[in-house]
Amino acid sequence: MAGDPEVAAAEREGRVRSPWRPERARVVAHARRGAGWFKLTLHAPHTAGAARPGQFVELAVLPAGHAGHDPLLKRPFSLCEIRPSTGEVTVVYRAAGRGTRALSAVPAGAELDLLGPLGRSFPDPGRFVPGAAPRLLLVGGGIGIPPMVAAAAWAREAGRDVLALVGARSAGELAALDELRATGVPVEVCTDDGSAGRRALVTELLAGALAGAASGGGPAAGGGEAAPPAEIWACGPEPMLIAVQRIAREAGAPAYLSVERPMACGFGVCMACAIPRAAGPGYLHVCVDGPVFRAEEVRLGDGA
Amino acid sequence: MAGDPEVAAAEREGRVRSPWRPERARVVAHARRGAGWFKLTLHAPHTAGAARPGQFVELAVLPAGHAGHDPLLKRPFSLCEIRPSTGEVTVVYRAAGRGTRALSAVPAGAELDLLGPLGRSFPDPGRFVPGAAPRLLLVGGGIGIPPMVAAAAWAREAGRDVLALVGARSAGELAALDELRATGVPVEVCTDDGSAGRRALVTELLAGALAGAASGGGPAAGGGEAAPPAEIWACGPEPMLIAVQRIAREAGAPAYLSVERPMACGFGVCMACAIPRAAGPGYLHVCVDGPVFRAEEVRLGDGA
Amino acid sequence: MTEPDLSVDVGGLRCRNPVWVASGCFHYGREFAHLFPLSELGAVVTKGTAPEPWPGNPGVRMAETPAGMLNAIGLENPGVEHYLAADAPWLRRQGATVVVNIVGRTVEEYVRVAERLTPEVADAVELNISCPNVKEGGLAFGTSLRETHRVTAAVRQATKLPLFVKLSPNVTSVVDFAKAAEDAGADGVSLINTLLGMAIDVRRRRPVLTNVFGGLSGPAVKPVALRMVWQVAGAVKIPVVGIGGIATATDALEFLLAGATAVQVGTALFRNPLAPLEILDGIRAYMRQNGFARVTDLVGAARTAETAAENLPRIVEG
Amino acid sequence: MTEPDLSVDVGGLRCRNPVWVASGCFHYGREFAHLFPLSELGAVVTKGTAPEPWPGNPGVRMAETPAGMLNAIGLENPGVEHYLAADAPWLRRQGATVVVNIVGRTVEEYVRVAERLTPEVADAVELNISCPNVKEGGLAFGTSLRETHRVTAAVRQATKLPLFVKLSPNVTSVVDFAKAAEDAGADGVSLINTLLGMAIDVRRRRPVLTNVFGGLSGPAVKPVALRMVWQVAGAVKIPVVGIGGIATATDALEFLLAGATAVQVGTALFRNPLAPLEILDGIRAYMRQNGFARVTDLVGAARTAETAAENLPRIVEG
Ligand SMILES: Cc1cc2nc3c(=O)[nH]c(=O)nc-3n(C[C@H](O)[C@H](O)[C@H](O)COP(=O)(O)OP(=O)(O)OC[C@H]3O[C@@H](n4cnc5c(N)ncnc54)[C@H](O)[C@@H]3O)c2cc1C
Ligand SMILES: Cc1cc2nc3c(=O)[nH]c(=O)nc-3n(C[C@H](O)[C@H](O)[C@H](O)COP(=O)(O)OP(=O)(O)OC[C@H]3O[C@@H](n4cnc5c(N)ncnc54)[C@H](O)[C@@H]3O)c2cc1C
Ligand SMILES: Cc1cc2nc3c(=O)[nH]c(=O)nc-3n(C[C@H](O)[C@H](O)[C@H](O)COP(=O)(O)O)c2cc1C
Ligand SMILES: Cc1cc2nc3c(=O)[nH]c(=O)nc-3n(C[C@H](O)[C@H](O)[C@H](O)COP(=O)(O)O)c2cc1C
Ligand code: FES
Ligand code: FES
Repeated sequence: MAGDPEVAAAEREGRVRSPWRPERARVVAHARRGAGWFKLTLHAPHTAGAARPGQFVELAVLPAGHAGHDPLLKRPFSLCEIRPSTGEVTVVYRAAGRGTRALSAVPAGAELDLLGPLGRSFPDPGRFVPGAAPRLLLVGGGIGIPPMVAAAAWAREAGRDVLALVGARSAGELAALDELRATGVPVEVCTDDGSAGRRALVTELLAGALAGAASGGGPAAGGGEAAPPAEIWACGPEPMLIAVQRIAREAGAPAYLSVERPMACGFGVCMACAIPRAAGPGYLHVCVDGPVFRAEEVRLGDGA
Repeated sequence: MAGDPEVAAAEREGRVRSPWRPERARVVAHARRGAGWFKLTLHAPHTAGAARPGQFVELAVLPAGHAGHDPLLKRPFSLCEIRPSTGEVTVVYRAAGRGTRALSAVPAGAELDLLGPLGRSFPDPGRFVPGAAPRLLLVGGGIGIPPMVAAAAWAREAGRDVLALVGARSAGELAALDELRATGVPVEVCTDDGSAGRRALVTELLAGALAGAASGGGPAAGGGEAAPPAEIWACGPEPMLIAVQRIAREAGAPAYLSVERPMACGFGVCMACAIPRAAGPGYLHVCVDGPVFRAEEVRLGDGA
Repeated sequence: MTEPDLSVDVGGLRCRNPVWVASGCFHYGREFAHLFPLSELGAVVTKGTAPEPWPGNPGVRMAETPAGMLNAIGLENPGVEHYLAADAPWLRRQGATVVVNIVGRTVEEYVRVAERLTPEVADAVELNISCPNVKEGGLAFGTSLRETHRVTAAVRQATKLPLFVKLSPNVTSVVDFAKAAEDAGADGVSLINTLLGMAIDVRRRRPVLTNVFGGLSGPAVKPVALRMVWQVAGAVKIPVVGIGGIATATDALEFLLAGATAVQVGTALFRNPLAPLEILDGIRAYMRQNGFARVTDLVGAARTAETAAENLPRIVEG
Repeated sequence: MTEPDLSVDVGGLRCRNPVWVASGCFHYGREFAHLFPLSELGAVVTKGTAPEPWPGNPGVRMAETPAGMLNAIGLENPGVEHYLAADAPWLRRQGATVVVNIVGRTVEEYVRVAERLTPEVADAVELNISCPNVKEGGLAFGTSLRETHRVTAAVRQATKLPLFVKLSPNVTSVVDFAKAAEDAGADGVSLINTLLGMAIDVRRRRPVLTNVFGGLSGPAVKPVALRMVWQVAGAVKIPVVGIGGIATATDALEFLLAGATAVQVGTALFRNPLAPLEILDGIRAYMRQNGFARVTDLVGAARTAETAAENLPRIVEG
């Protein structure tokens, strides 16, 4: 809501909203890629032109003109790649339930209605005075890796020192890892079962990277405050985000978390996507106040 | 029901039922053909092997494995062509409502669940003593033409003298006319607007053919009863069937009508497809007692 | 792991498993017998059966709706004498567990059917109280607490078989009706019957169904059915049989976890006549994966202290 | 043919057309204003608004169901003072016709909101009686005839604006509730609010919604909503506003033909924010094709002598 401290903070940090609108997207390519995850390339010029990394689309799971009402609702998906020049965006998703299974049957050439781009982006990576930007650690878990692809490309373009840390249960579930590598940022990989990269949790990689940063030191910050060891952007399952929240707090590192909640509308009218404010009573709303929140803003693990 | 006079008559005339079962059919070909009608070729070996002309299938309108429940029910479609050797059947349908519109989006290669073959067939064209069979007039209106394709092939094979009379509002709505001609039976065509064949109603063609038969005479029947001028098999919109019923009665020609009623199951358990008995109280059921009825059995035009 | 134990005792009716087929969606079973042995089902519930044959309603009896369907069949059925002569012996030969769904327009008619149902021809009785009560002006028995109690008590007197009362969802408090049935001696309640609905043909500008109104069934009604099963299972001591929109094993499990001891598959049979068997397979697989040895251990397993009525927020909708 | 006349007078509220947007599905309209002028809608119905801000329910508030959805938002709203300060002036600048949906936990709370709604800030009031009545033990106002009458009469005293009472479908006889509202001075009734339902997460073996129960909306409920609108339109003299599962022009036409003077589009907005405009286009096209000059001529056009209650067969379902 206007006047909220969260909104003011978000605007200051360049966590922007974009003018969304309904758009009929053409499916340019659609393929199963890993263990149960799919990559979907959409020609959606408005969204491609207006979107910032961290934002999402609400995507129909039945092709445009389909007569059925089931599954009923659009589904939210974070943008993986954003290509204003070709008018294309990609999303990467896991066939998890009825909605995404229906989506996975939509062939290339079909049209899908979407709303986009929605929500608040990651903070502007270029918002720091030159030389004063902390190192940026991107943390992605499983199907939370894809939004890090757009994020990595954006941060690199802004000249940031970026390291991506990604993990999943096993190699096949490292969604969009190739795309992440293609951005040129260094990537550290781990899996629960050791089938790719280190056998570790991605939060252990994060703790390690922060420890390294603390001893190695971040860029010298002008002024009295101690420079943060790093800035963290994270997306992944909620237990991972809770761990990141804790690790970041302990390390004194500013962290931005991309959060999921069940959504009906995706654009701020239904109030389904409430997430408790960390301080004080009441709720923020993931679709308009997020999905990217500063770690201190929200109380995770409320069961939603 | 067993013991019914209708059942006895049907069995005597070779209006058979077949052992139906659920079958997962592959879509071999699927194309829009005329003004809003489509031809669908299915690989469905059980149905292709067991079906007789006049029978139908209950066909899912969403591909197998689709997660949605809407449209919910299968739809009944009469068989247009039956090819036991290749295990294929075809159905021809008009994209009329939500169900058939959803169906029209299913691509070749997809799988569709069906139940088949269902219902009672046309009577066995070979049931007469040699030389005693009356001329067979096939009457098809619009989307009622396709079942006449299988019927024509069957009757020709049985050595019957067949004439097909088909009509529609305009040329583009003469569904499966090419397929009908390909059976080799002579075909007379009419349309409401004169865009193909005579500008007439198909029931006028029927009256004309019966008048010709009455003067030219049918094959001499042994015994005292006058030989019927012809036998009639008809499928088309209900007003057409009502006219056929009247014309046949007046001409003393036995007629078999393929009738439609909204169906939920298609195999005799839900009682949705009731049609009033012509004589006496109570109902017959189109999915198991029909869809092909002897004209005297049913009261048409009851609003269903 | 050993084969999971699917058997259930539902108000004195012992069933191989908890998956039944619903009244009006299986007729008397003959149409399915070439697809699978009827004895593989938990129970067969017959079409609603009256003392005499009923012809059913004229005109259009069916309309599809989003994820559901409306029916106004009007309880077309061949009557109990036909059942006794033709269907009962046949069903017995199939080894099916048979619940006869009974209908009537007066209490006396219900009783007449119930009296004809000996243990030789039926394993249990299901009382369909959605019928119009002609003596009370045509309102359904199932929307009046007093009439629900009265017809249940009368049929209870007339039969020693396990007696299930099938509740209408078209009421403010289904729990009150379940309690009335329990109080009148029912051994169990089955719910839900169909929700009253309608559809209009905008082209012809008249109701699609000749009867104007019809009963809504299918996946569309599942959330309402599940809610009612949850409410009733928390309020009565007799077992609950869950019905309404069950098409998959997941649907059936939702009802069991809510507190139903058995479930019935109705409309889904039209789309997929093998649905009950696929549901059974799915339940078995779920039990193996989650370490349940007995299906009865699933019954009500989603009910916890936090979900008890007194611990819930008050504002439900909106 | 000249442009069809879509204007309607609904209980004294003059609207450009009969297509409104439903409470809780449009918030206070800001999120739509960049897509189309709000003045193109028949009316905007606001989110349910209380005397004070309400936080809404904790946990999972939404679950999708077949062709529908469950919500247990818990009426999160910023309160009437916020409405007056921020939303009302903005809505006025948009030229929107505004119906404020009001909620409360006591009759006094409803009255407090209604008293704040002058003609400067609202064109009409819609009373949402699905709220739990804390003084009566938490049962919704809308499932008690007495409480429905009481709260309606009290709000009637408190406002001169056109007053609509929004009825709950979770009752045995919605007609009785419509009559109670009419009797207590309502200018119209809107129906339906959501059907009470639930869903269970079989993986976690617990209800999907933290609140256990939620309100079912969307195409799944359309047949029930349409039936209730048909029943009520035949029983009261005040206009009926039809709500429930309206997603297309055909859906809207069904409600108008059943007897609704206006309709509200709710859940469909989530899938398609432009749905109301597409529905309007479709209604216009239908009127042209079928030779209707005034949309009011469509209202109730499917009601004929044959479909009158007394001429219907008695056995509806099964
Ligand atoms: C902002 C945002 C971004 C997302 N980005 C991605 C992404 O890039 N890739 C991806 O695979 N998934 C993403 N998700 C989750 C995705 O939207 C699907 O909802 C989830 O995969 C469930 O799949 P389904 O619809 O097939 O499940 P269903 O069983 O059909 O879903 C049932 C209902 O529950 C809701 N639901 C279930 N799980 C979730 C969840 N985790 N988050 C939100 N709602 C849920 C669904 O929206 C739906 O309404 C995102 C969610 C949000 C909120
Ligand atoms: C035995 C039989 C054979 C048929 N053969 C053919 C065929 O070969 N080609 C063809 O195009 N159509 C045929 N039909 C009609 C077809 O089944 C579709 O129901 C009809 O085209 C309606 O289309 P829909 O499902 O898209 O309409 P929807 O609007 O989706 O249908 C709504 C509901 O009404 C029912 N319904 C609507 N119209 C009819 C109708 N005319 N007959 C029966 N039910 C109806 C549908 O089954 C459905 O349940 C046949 C019907 C029957 C009973
Ligand atoms: C076509 C049809 C006929 C029905 N006939 C009966 C009946 O005779 N007796 C009865 O108690 N219920 C009858 N029902 C209700 C079902 O048994 C069941 O309660 C309802 O359809 C909800 O379950 P479902 O959604 O699985 O179909 C009938 C339902 C349908 C669809
Ligand atoms: C998310 C959501 C929130 C709602 N909030 C309200 C509300 O605040 N007040 C109210 O009267 N109805 C509320 N409703 C009910 C709708 O206004 C409407 O009556 C109902 O959803 C049925 O219509 P639909 O199927 O078109 O959505 C809400 C519905 C939904 C889905
Ligand atoms: S999803 Fe509707 S308000 Fe966020
Ligand atoms: S369609 Fe079910 S009995 Fe004929």
